[in-house]
Amino acid sequence: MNNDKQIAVLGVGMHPWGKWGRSFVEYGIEAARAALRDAGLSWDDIQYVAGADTIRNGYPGFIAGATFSQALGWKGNRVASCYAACASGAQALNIARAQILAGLCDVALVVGADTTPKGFFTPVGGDRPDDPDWLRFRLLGATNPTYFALYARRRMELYGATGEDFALVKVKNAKHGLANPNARYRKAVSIEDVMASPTVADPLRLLDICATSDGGAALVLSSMEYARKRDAKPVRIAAISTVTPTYPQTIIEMPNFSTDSAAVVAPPERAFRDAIGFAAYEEAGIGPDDIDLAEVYDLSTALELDWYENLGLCKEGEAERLIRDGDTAVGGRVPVNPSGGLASFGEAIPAQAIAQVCELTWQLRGQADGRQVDGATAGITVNQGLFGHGSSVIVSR
Amino acid sequence: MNNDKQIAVLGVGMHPWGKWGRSFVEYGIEAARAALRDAGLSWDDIQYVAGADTIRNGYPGFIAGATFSQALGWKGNRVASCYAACASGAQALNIARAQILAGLCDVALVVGADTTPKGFFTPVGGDRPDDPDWLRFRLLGATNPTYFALYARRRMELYGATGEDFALVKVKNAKHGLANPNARYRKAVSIEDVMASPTVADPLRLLDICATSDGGAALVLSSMEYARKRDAKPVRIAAISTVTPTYPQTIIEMPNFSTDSAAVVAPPERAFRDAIGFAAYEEAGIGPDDIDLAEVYDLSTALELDWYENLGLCKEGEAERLIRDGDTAVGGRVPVNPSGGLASFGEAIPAQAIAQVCELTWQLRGQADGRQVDGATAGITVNQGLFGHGSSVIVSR
Amino acid sequence: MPAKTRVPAVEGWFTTEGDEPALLGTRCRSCGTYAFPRESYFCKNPACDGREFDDVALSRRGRVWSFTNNCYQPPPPFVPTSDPFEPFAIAAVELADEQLVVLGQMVPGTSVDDLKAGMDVELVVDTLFEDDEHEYLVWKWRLVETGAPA
Amino acid sequence: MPAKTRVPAVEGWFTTEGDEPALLGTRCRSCGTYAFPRESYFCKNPACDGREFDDVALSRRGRVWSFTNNCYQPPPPFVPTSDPFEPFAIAAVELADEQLVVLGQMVPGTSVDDLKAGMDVELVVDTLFEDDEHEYLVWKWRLVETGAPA
Ligand SMILES: [Zn+2]
Ligand SMILES: [Zn+2]
Repeated sequence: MNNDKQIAVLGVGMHPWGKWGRSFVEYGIEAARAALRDAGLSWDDIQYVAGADTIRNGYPGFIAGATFSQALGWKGNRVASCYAACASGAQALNIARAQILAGLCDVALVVGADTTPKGFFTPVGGDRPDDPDWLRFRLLGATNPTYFALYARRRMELYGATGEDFALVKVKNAKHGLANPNARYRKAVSIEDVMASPTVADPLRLLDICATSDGGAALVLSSMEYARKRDAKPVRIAAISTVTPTYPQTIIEMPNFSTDSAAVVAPPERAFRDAIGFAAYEEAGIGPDDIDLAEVYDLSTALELDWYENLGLCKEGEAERLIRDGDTAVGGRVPVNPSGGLASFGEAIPAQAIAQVCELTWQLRGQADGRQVDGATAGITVNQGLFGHGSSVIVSR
Repeated sequence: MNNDKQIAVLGVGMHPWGKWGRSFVEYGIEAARAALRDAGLSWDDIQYVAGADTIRNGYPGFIAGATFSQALGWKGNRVASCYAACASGAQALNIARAQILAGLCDVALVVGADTTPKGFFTPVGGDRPDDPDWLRFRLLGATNPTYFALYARRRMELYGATGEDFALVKVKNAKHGLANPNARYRKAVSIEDVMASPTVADPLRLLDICATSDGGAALVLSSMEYARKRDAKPVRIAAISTVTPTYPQTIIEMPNFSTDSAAVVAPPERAFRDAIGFAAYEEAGIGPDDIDLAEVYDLSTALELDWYENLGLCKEGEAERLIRDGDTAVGGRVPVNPSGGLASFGEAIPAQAIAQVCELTWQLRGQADGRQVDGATAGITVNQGLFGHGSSVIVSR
Repeated sequence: MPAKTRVPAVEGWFTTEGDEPALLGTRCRSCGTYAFPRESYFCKNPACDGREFDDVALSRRGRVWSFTNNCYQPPPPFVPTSDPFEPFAIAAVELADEQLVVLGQMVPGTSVDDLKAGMDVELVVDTLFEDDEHEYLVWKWRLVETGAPA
Repeated sequence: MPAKTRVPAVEGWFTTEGDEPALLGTRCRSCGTYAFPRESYFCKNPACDGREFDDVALSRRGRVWSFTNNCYQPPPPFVPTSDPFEPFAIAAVELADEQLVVLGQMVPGTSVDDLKAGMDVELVVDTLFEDDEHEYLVWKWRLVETGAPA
């Protein structure tokens, strides 16, 4: 591993996911205080706050770093507020990491929280016919599940995936989430339950698709030097990938109408989703074989299968075999989404990539009661935000 | 100076300010290409892009770093997109600096650009009675100039400032801007012109208050090691302050209805605006006496006078003497806003703090034709964004 | 014509009944710090973890810290009350006990020419705007008559 | 009842006249790369500084890359055309010459059960929704009849 690029995770915390109907600020602050307690530190010890923004909660959401700082009490600390759709949390983490590695601060707090509307995500308000995110609803009626369904159907056409394979992902994640006190849904689900739920965007059914949730997650980070005074073997952030695509992007991506053209410029060596994890492995100096568990962005059950391949946990076309064989369940070869994943949480956009790191931290410390991956020493998260935001974090101990 | 915390400015560029009615993306890309040309580098050399967001231009504005990267051509580079109101540009610069100092990249691009609506800035859309930025319009009719006027009147009441003193600031900045090819207004203004313009928010007149503009600005930054291979004495970023206030904040701030209470906790040693520059001086290891010139955020003429004192260019209550004596004009003791300032540019929110650094770079290189501050070796910028965002950058050579 | 219903333009920011209207703030039960508008989440004092607050009526009198006239019609959600627009004054007022500054419109008829920093003002409730059925109320500041002969 | 005016639901994205409607894209004058929707700012090829583009009609035929049925009514700005909502199919279609994939609704009557990856489709112009005066048009994909006996 590249030891000079590592930082420590001193504390992690969440506000449970759900539909609480309160302000995102409350979720963020409760998560932050939980992370501070976990770290054994107080607000006074924090020098830098990186907030992951929410764009559906007015001005306070655009300046999350300042909003959380003011709610904790103005004390002159420096802040940043960033946005990268579903990758916002990883961006905030990356911004805080660089401040620490640069020696500009010793201890930083990263917070993301959201209050979400019900139902499908819709484009932000107003009549905006220049915005692809508006036009895709108008001209195509293409919702987020539409795109997830195109990928799912592609797996069926190419690799013979079935609706039951997808359902197996839900069954596994629901089982993992049973033991997670921060999960929104804590209920066992059977293949029959999934198959009996109404089809949203064929072949995906209601139980194949993640809900939208309220929630908050926070991390207290420090330099390795600071951490080692408190803990001889702290959990470390070994890599953060925030790469963008390489032209031409030949897989259709939400919310676009088309891919780039490969007629003049040849496609890159690695497609975008493969490149996200690759950059993280490269930065950490390890490979897929060194990974004990993964938290991947299961916006749909089928998408989780794609991520297995994108992360190199198996070869292309083999993901169905992994889920069928139980390789990615807790107790299997490389457990995926031991937290229960988005399937058990629902998505709280700016909090989600941070929550993935919380789970890996608990796992590497051996604190994931009821869902513990035994002896885990390295885990990876992966995720992708609209408009070209890669997000992958490697956590090790 | 703290030499281990410095980075180099390899190139600067702008799209001229104005009301062009085109997409902010175009302004940003033209500024970025100008900065690349200035640096003698190509897009291929850039490893990291930090974008300063605009929140009034749909989804692409929320993810400025990705939007600019895609427009320049996806090539896998890492990005960040941040927002901090008027301080967004300094935040983007700070984020990029840390990536370089941390050794996570060698060369970064910082871009901010905006397409602005006409007239007063209004709160973002929808009926949002929980948002102070909405309520101040509803309950008080308090526009941005209302707050500027409260500060201006306070100077009149405390220090005997006059409308003519404020007008002198406009006269000076208009004169400076005459020679700036990127300025929107390039027209000499007399005291009589200012005094004859209609009162907007007493005591401030139309010519005391900055307009809103379209514009774009960009910086190409690198590690000192990378820069020294190309230039023995590059322009350097010596400090960036992005501090927040310390409780209780006892000066009324836009868009609030009230200050914090000082009844229980005593006010901090330095009020927020004094603390912004102080943190920059401290980081750079220099003081106000070492400063040859300043770019300050003259949202109103009177506010420029406040900044003289906040930056320690004079004692409290002495700013009127400085402007009357010509100390802050080019040729004077410590020229302020040699670019022409917001008075000549109008404000393009995410670009403005970056534009301040562009001007200091040209000045320190001796390239500020027609407005050059002779022999300048160190300059400071200062600025403040809504909701507690300090912004001050020290540039030296 | 029946009288219009008088309703506050914002809920819970000020009292509307009685001779002595007042702004409604909060006081932290842990550290005693004041806040206006009312705090319902977290105490803003960084040294305090308080989440419980008592409602308190703020001082009805204060001193002018600064002031201005709004000479142009603000954009929505401001609701204009006259056409053409008539300028109105806004003051920032220091409350001595709470040691905070609160903004408010001055009552109609008071302009910047009548004001100086340090003058005593008191809080009144007045009409902000009206629609067909309602009169929307807001707090405003009024100069305290000093009793000196005119 | 007079015929409604037929107008495109979005300007400049496709041709509406003639027997052979087509999507309108651009081709970069510097590097020749295609783009859909039309590029008007900057060529997306990172190796190219091009800012000038020729309009081009894209291939009218392509092959299905993937597909889905939308079974729930999408939120606005989608305009529903029936109550209750009727599911419709969307396909991602590969154009061989341009080497890009374009989304489009399938014409009414085609469902996922009719589709397989690799099938040939062609572009038609059809009604997206209507109001009292206008019929708003959009491009859709239609399966190419193979001529095989039914
Ligand atoms: Zn308290
Ligand atoms: Zn080209």
